Amino acid sequence: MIESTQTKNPTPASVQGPAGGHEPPHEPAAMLRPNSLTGNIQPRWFLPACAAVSLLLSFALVVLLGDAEEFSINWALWFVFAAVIHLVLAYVITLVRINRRKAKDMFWRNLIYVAFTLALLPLVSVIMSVAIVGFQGLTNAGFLTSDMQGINASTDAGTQEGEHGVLGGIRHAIIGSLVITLMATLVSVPIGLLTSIYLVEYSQGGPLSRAITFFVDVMTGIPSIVAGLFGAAAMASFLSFADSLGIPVPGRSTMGVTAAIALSVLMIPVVVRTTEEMLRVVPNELREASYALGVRKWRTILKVVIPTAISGIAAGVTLSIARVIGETAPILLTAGFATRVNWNPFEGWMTTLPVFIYQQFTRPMHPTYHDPSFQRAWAAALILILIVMGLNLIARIIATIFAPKKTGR
Amino acid sequence: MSKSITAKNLNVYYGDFLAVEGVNIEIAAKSVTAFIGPSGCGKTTFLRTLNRMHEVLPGARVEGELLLDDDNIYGSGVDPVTVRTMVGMVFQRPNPFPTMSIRENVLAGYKLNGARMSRSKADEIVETALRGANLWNEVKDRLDKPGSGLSGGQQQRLCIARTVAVKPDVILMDEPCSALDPISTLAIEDLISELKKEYTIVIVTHNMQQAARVSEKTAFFNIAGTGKPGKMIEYADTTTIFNNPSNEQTERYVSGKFG
Amino acid sequence: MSKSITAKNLNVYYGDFLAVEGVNIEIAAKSVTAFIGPSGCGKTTFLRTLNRMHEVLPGARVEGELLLDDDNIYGSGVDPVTVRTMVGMVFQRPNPFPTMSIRENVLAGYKLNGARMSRSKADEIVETALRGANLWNEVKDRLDKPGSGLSGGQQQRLCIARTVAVKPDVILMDEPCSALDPISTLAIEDLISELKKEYTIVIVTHNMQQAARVSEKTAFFNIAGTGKPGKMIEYADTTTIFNNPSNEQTERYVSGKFG
Amino acid sequence: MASGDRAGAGLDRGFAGLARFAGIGILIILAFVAFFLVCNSWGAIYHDQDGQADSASFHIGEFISHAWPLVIGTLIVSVIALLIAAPVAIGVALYISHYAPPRASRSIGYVIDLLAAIPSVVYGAWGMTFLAPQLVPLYNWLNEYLGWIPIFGGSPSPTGRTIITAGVVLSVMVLPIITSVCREIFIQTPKLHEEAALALGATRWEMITMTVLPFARGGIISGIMLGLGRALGETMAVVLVLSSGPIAWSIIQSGRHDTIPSNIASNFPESREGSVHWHELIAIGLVLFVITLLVNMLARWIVSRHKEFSGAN
Amino acid sequence: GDNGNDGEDTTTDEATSEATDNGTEGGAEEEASGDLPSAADISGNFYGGGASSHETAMLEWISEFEGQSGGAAVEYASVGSGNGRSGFLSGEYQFAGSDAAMDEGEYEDSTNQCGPDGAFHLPTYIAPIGVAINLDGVDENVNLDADTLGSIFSGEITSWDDEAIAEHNPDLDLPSTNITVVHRQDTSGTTENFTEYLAAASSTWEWDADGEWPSEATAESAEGTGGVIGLASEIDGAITYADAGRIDDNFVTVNVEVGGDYTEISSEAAAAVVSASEPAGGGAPNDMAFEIARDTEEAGTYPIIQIAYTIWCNEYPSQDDADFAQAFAAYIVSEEAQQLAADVAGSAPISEELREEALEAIGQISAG
Ligand SMILES: Nc1ncnc2c1ncn2[C@@H]1O[C@H](COP(=O)(O)OP(=O)(O)OP(=O)(O)O)[C@@H](O)[C@H]1O
Ligand SMILES: Nc1ncnc2c1ncn2[C@@H]1O[C@H](COP(=O)(O)OP(=O)(O)OP(=O)(O)O)[C@@H](O)[C@H]1O
Ligand SMILES: [Mg+2]
Ligand SMILES: [Mg+2]
Ligand SMILES: O=P([O-])([O-])[O-]
Repeated sequence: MIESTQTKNPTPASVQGPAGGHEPPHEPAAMLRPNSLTGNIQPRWFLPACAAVSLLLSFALVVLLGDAEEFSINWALWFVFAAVIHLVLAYVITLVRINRRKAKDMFWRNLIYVAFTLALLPLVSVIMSVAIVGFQGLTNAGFLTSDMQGINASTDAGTQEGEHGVLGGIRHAIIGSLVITLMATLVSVPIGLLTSIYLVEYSQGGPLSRAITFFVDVMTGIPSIVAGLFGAAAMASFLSFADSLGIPVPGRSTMGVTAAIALSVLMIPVVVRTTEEMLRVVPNELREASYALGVRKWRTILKVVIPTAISGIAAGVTLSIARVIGETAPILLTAGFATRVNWNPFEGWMTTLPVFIYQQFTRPMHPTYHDPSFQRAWAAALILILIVMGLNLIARIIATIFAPKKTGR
Repeated sequence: MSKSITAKNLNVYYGDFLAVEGVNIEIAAKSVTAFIGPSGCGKTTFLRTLNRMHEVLPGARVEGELLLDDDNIYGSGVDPVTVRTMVGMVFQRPNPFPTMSIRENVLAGYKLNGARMSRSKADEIVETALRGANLWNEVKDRLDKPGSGLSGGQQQRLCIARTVAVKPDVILMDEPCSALDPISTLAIEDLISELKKEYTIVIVTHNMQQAARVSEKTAFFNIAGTGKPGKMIEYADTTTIFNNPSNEQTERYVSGKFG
Repeated sequence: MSKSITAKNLNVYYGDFLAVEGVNIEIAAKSVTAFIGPSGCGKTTFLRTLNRMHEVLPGARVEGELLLDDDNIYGSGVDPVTVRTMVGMVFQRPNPFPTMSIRENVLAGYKLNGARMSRSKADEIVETALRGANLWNEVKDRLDKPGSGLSGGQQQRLCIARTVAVKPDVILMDEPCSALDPISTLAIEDLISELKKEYTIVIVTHNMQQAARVSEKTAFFNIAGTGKPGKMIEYADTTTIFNNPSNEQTERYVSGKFG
Repeated sequence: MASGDRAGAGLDRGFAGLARFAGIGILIILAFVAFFLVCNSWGAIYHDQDGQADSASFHIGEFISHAWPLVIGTLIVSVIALLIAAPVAIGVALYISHYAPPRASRSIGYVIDLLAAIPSVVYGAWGMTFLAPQLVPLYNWLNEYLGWIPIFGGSPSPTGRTIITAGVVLSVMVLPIITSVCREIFIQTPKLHEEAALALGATRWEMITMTVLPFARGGIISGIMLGLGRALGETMAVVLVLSSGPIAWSIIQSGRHDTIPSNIASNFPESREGSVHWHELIAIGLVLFVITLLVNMLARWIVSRHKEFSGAN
Repeated sequence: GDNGNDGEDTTTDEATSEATDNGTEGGAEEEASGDLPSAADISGNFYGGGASSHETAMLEWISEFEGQSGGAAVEYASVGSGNGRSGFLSGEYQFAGSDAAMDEGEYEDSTNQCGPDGAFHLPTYIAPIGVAINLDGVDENVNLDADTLGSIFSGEITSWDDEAIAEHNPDLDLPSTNITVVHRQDTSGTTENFTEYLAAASSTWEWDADGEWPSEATAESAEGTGGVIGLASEIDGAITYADAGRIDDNFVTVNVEVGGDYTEISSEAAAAVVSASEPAGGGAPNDMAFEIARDTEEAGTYPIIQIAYTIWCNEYPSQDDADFAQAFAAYIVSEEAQQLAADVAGSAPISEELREEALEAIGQISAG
């Protein structure tokens, strides 16, 4: 630390290379090779201290800038100022005390910390919003074990008059969500995974693979409501076609499986794109090691390539499930809107949690007294989040069981 | 077990780039053959054609005939997988499977092919293979630890154990000892001497002493210049190659005067 | 340039596993020191502590003192990055940056600080470094091709060129020639002899002849058994180690009688 | 030996066939979707004048004037979302893969994944009830000091339900998608290469720019494209957050701008199947399709330019 | 489930009163229309979908009807009028709810599903549309005429203390707060009916009636009735329009000038306008679609209303469906059901004449 000035102004001797005789000293070498070990690093307390100072300074700034009469703190502004001050402060101090490379490193490190904090803010905010109201809704008797049959404006009016608590539940929506999502997953994951396997392992950039990549890209841009329309139309024409062949089919196309088809259209591209990327980074030498043992390609793919990429694949699948389990618009058009439990995806209407949430939120049961509906909506949202969390956890457990053991070099 | 190998006018390409040209060689069954030559001359490339690993790379292809005993492995209707079960390979860089434990790595040839076997049978295979590769004592207490946690040398021996475990007819080794210490090297060399009683062995090495120690015949490869194809310059008994080569390039190379 | 290295009672851990125990060594500036020993004895591990690469692995840590000239590189306030600019390293496995061309690979160290240099200056650096690593002729026509398209040996020489290009004080080499043919090996050895005029060089090798050829002093490492820590058994002039070792283990190892 | 074990080879071919079949299956599904869209879009540009049958003619200009403000709105909202989300997501992914304490990084990744688990309706509700009012002072400030820039002009929204708020909400929604993809790729960066960079004396950031980011290029772009797909197609959140209207320069005014999906969702329930308006709604869906296509082609092109330097070898 | 029982328990008193109602009324109905099946004989599933305006009332009706039936289950999806009609015409729904009547093309299509006579409308939900004002300092209803309303909603009058407003409200102390118009961003029956009123009655409103708010008059907008009410209650000085039943205590409503008087919004005033309106004519034999008299000058009428219809087949494919339709439709138009809707959703019960006409039509439903 003492020699920091020396670091910045290296003596000519220190920059001369071995072949220095015919080579004039040049800047890069000087910065690459400071001639002192110490003084090139900020002490451990530097970052926390710098952060604390920034927080204080920005606090002062926010108070100064704020309303003179009324003492109020704009949290967002505080965060922004603190982040900026911290970034600049840490950069400048490091630049002055050490050098530009270190300052740059410091700057990006802080920027990444800021990005991370920034990402946490909405998460905390959303989860708080959901959890606070939602938890209250969850405590209502029978919320998870009953459905919405017989629940109407009068029921909520009763709640308003204190005759009873908030009634009604989401059993039907949980079942609907799980059944429909499961079916969509059963369709999409095998198709998506197999397709990415085809793209990575089999196709060698041929026209078919280019066409697939191209169209998968296009599929990522299908608006969900259009997917719903498509699902409904496809099922209706399939049913009338099957009917004309004399195959016994349900009379109506509104049912769980139609929604699953619509969701698959949204899900497949996500599965393909994420898993494709994960398969591509599996090192070729592992494939070769397996081939060299006389293992067939399909076994190599299933037992070497996929396990090596499993954590990425699991993340991708979870992502795709999370992507579709929260869909609203396509479900309404394809699965209808049921108020009671229906386990059968091939007959009758179904409701999913997002549809339920949307309905309770945008069209509360009672025209003017919205509390019970909002409670149901947020509580259902909380359950939905918990379900996806659970799925995520399962995916991760699966991934950990098969994942490469990350030790060694 | 063990088969002879005959290459007839073999050209090996990477896309349009001819990497190895016109190789003619006859490798006897139950023998050890060493490939030597400067870096980049195509030893690895040629070796990989012997078990059709070459074609795994996109655009890579082979012209000519390559006979395993009397069957052309590049003939039509030949299944490369069958070829590879007959011709095992150990790579230049150790590549244990990162998802598998040491034990599973050794059994990979069986397990990946879906073979079912009793626990005791598997234990026996693991122990035999690891002993053969001189690794048993070092890893016997951590068979269930990941294979990637071993040192470079240990990893390479693990890969040898894995290849030997499936008992192929021919074993190709691409600088198998380049990451090993002398003792392990010695063990592998002993292993090779023992294996050659049953198997045909082809080994690429940069270590002349090793070539001299283990092989009966040696092939010298060379390359005229960058962008030019590699060629097999001379193929003869190892003693001839090292003591009395007929080609001047070979002579200069083995005496270290090259370049 | 060039610095001396002194280890005082150095213990190296992977998590709770003590991999190398109690190393005391003094490596003089402008000398070549070889580390030899059986596989798994901790040569790589110890070498990686010399430029604080060891701590890159999660859970890995070091106890004791390691002086570069007079500064403890594990002292508080020492920046590992600075240490690594002073102590360069060539790895056991060649690892050129796959996303960079050959040229960029060589210049990678310079590009770090965003230093601007003239095209001709850069060309000069690239040529000098590649010539030094005996690679220039093979790649001069494809400097803009990816470094990963080279053969193993070519890749390793590229890595050496990359390390040498930034002119560190100390160069650590972890079996740098294990993937090279004799000619390249010879070239690298020549390079080492030349570099040692200005740099301190530490080299891990399994090749006794190589150790004997290039190094002035040799350290022999050994390990009592699996799970036990590796130890430095003997450290002396290379001639002493190979001809007249004071320790019986060393004697058995260098004479190939080990194991 | 000629043909080896037939069963095994058959299985191999079977699996390859299966994989290929899945790929073709996707093409078929997409062909159906495209067929559906194109068929039903046709009526948007070729139809009869209101009421007068047998006088069908082209109305391309009409459709374009209906569609372009929505296209612009969709692009604005997606660009805002990506401008915010992509850098933050890459930052977060780097934090998880290279900065966080190794023990904590898994759980942190898990926490961020949670964001993906929140349904868009909830984001919409959160955006409209919580976020939008919070942003009002910011809009007032922007308008006061930067009002001379057209995009901050006009009278700032008193409710905060503007296109920029919608963009912010979308950015939160796409963040976990991009983060998740990037993180998985970043983690895959070969240790060997990272160590090579460190051994050259690179700082952590330099190591990242030298090895991690180039290695992950394709993955990052894939992640961003996935995020973009979501941003372009997001319906409910925008419906709830945005107070929509015709296009305008200002992005801090409410009652302005609309996006394609939200427009479809708002108008679809009341449009009669087969009517010109209905066809128009499907047709703007097709337009969104085409936009996605163009953006993705661009992305693919960027990735492919550096193919030979990819990290897998 | 268990909870369903709780729900039923809570409505026991109503249920009993209905039961008695049913006893008398139901009997009368049966005499009137001869052979309408009663709810108690009905079981099975019945699906409907369409306008969200119906939803609150529909859920009440469904609960009650199911309670009276022998195991019937009715589902209603609020997918919007347009989708509701499409779904009905393609056979997905057995009845539809719609804010607007079918047009000719749709009527023709309906002959595919509903036999040669096609489908017909029943005016089952008559809802006054309130003009709601959220204005600090004003807690009495505001008087306005159609022209002033037109000017306000087209954005010409921007402040609450404008002359034009004050003129109608000499007793009110109007603040100078800015007027913020809040309108629906989605295409909606409410907007269509409201703009229909403005187009017919106001000379200052330049646009035609449309379900989509004119983009030239755009202001703050939100999704759905809940959306506009929620948004308007956040803004001081907001004015919006919504189904009367959904306007809560945060708002005062507008008393609309009709024939020289200011009519306060009420069920009776809304019903009065229906009486003053003409049947639309055309369509199925027993169709009951209406042409609402927006520009009526009859005092005591409140012309900003919407009539939401349920649409039924004249002929259902099976006897079960026909019975179900008859029983459910008859229940919906019953006095008891209409009163229930008025209580919970603030609608105007249909008149006795309309009911008789409706029952007549329902009686014609047959099985094909
Ligand atoms: N995948 C590839 N694509 C294109 N060219 C390649 C590829 N692999 C190797 N080559 C080229 O083919 C030639 C032969 O390479 P090969 O790896 O067979 O050499 P080698 O004799 O094994 O060298 P070493 O002793 O260094 O391993 C070299 O010029 C090399 O650059
Ligand atoms: N990442 C790691 N985690 C845990 N243990 C390790 C790790 N890397 C190496 N070891 C163990 O530390 C010991 C020393 O390994 P090291 O790689 O230093 O050996 P080496 O002497 O370099 O061997 P070789 O000559 O084979 O390269 C070995 O027992 C090895 O298994
Ligand atoms: Mg090779
Ligand atoms: Mg080592
Ligand atoms: O009932 P709405 O059509 O106005 O939603």
